[in-house]
Amino acid sequence: MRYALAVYGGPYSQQASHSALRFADALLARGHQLTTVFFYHDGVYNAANMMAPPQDEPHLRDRWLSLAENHATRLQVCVAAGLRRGMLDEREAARHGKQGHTLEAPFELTGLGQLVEATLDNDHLITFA
Amino acid sequence: MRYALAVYGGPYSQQASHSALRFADALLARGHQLTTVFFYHDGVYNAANMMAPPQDEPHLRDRWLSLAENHATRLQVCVAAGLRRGMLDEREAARHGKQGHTLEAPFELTGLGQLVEATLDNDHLITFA
Amino acid sequence: MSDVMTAPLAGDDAGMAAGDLLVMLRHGPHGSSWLREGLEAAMVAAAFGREVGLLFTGDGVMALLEGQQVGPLGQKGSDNLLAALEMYDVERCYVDAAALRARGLTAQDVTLLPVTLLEHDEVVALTTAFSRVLSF
Amino acid sequence: MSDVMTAPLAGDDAGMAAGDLLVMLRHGPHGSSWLREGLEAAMVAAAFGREVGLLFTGDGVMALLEGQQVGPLGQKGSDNLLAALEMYDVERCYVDAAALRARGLTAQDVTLLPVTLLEHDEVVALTTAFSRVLSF
Amino acid sequence: MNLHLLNRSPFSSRIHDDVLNAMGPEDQLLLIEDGVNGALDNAEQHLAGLEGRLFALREDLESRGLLGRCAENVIVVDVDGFVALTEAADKTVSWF
Amino acid sequence: MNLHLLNRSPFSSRIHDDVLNAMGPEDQLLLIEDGVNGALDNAEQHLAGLEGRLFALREDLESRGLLGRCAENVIVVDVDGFVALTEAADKTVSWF
Repeated sequence: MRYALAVYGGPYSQQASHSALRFADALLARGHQLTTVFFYHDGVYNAANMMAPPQDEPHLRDRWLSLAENHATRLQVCVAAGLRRGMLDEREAARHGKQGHTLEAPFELTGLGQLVEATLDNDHLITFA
Repeated sequence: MRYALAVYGGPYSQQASHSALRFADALLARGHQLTTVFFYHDGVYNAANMMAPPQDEPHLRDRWLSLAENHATRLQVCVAAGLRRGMLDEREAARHGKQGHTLEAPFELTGLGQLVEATLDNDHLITFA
Repeated sequence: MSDVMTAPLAGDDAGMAAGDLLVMLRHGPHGSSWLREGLEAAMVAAAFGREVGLLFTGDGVMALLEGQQVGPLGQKGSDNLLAALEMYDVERCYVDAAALRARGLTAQDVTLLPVTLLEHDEVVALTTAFSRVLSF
Repeated sequence: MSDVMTAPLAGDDAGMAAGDLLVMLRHGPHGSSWLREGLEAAMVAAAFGREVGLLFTGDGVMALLEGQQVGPLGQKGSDNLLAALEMYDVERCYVDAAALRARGLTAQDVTLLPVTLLEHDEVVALTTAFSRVLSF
Repeated sequence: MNLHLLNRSPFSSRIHDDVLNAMGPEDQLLLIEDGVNGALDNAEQHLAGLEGRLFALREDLESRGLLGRCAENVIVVDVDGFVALTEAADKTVSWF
Repeated sequence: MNLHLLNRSPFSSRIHDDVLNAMGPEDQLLLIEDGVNGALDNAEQHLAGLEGRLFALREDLESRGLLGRCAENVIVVDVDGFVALTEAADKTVSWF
């Protein structure tokens, strides 16, 4: 079956990211497909490219990256929720006159329409908040 | 009297930042001093220098900046909470091999000891979470 | 206001038209961004041509009280978004009657939108009738 | 385990030694970072030579159950921090007896730390006896 | 005398029992943010025994359309009054 | 049949009433994260009427030291079983 996940919880603050990553591993192990993870609310901070957790804690962004690399899962970040919280890719940073950027591929800034599509065009959408 | 504030809530997710800023204005208007605002938990995201809210919403980081400029309030961000969430100044970014930075003066990365000092060395500490 | 629902329901979707996406709103205005973020998701889904329903439950029922204002820093509540719902063709708006009662409110208090009050069996029928549920 | 408190208390700080900072822990391990962040604040305060107290209340009492483990991604709970408390000279650890009872737990269940159980009047005396309270 | 600050709705949170358990007979409670839902009549059961010591923040009531819906025993203060309450207290304890 | 996911403790949140109100007679409830506190004996009052339909996630019970403390009516599943529950459901509804 085709799954999508929605992640609303901030990394290292709520367990949501950990739960979603664990669920992702389990659904893939059962032979399902994970097409999309959509990040909304404080979940957008999962994409932070400056994230620097202690060595003895899981690196959540790196865990998302390996999902994208190994299973072609799309990592979509709500642009409206991201911009106000400071999650900008190169293009948005330039557009807002900021140097540098905080979000990069395989994470992509997308509209909320992608959450609607992920919800309706997969067999299951599971939300972790 | 000397006041300090602790802010634990993330900007644009919880009302904590709005409440703290409003309280700051009111205590200053009553002739008190606001020595320190300490950001911890998701409060560290208040320092995000890429924050780009819509024009018709309050710009929370700019509001903190004017507190620091007009009232010499120190804006201290817990370094341990900040690093894992991707809030790095130039020095920490270099130390972690990252390009750019997400936090800059007047915000400063400090140890949790500054929260203890702010709590005990002011007449009042008020927490907004 | 509960006139849409007259036939007895038994936990199935009898009497409840099918829909694509039910957005459940559980938080009030101002305290957090959940309510606005949920309403925005509902509007986008409607703009994409999907059949959308809104269920106000928990503290989400507080969103429907009139007289709301911007906050002290000029931050918006949710009333401007509610006013835009009709423009986006989001017309199926429901309120959990139990949540309303728990807060001492009645149908007369929820005036910002035309809504249908639902009792337990009807809430169950609603969540059954929609293909997907997103909660905020 | 409630032997520290024997004299009757009437909402003042009779029988409760003064202290600098009371850290109130209201969340259990793993679900959020509140518990770890609160414990770290307490340790830092103790390392700075301040007289620190810990009050476990609400779901914070769950932090004291034995048998905790790392999470499925290797993420830590709070037991390693609790084990370090003594090293930091955080010796005044209290548990809200009402919170314990509400969860069906007893003094025998909270084994990770030597703690003193406090009833209502004693909790009030505790929050009075410390100069400042930080809650997490 | 301690001032307690509470920002959670009594209809969604169970924190109110813990707050009351920690409050001494002179302590005051100020409801802010979503906590002002506790100023509604139906919330009285969750905040009993605070006659004369239960406050709610005017700005947060107003922005939610609740100013005219407060129970009689709730004392409404604006943010200036909030600062005044902290001035008079030995310390402030936040609940969230 | 819908699967409901709940991640809040019944001792700190009042969300459980809303969850039960939205659950049909065949719906299932899975407790995850801090929601597994609802598997303790004393939480039964908050989750009544779910015989055979109340599940709790093993990994979250284990990491909290709660695996040996579950009420008898709670069915423990691991994360593989969690996926299986979603497979069998028409859809999943998250409560937080």
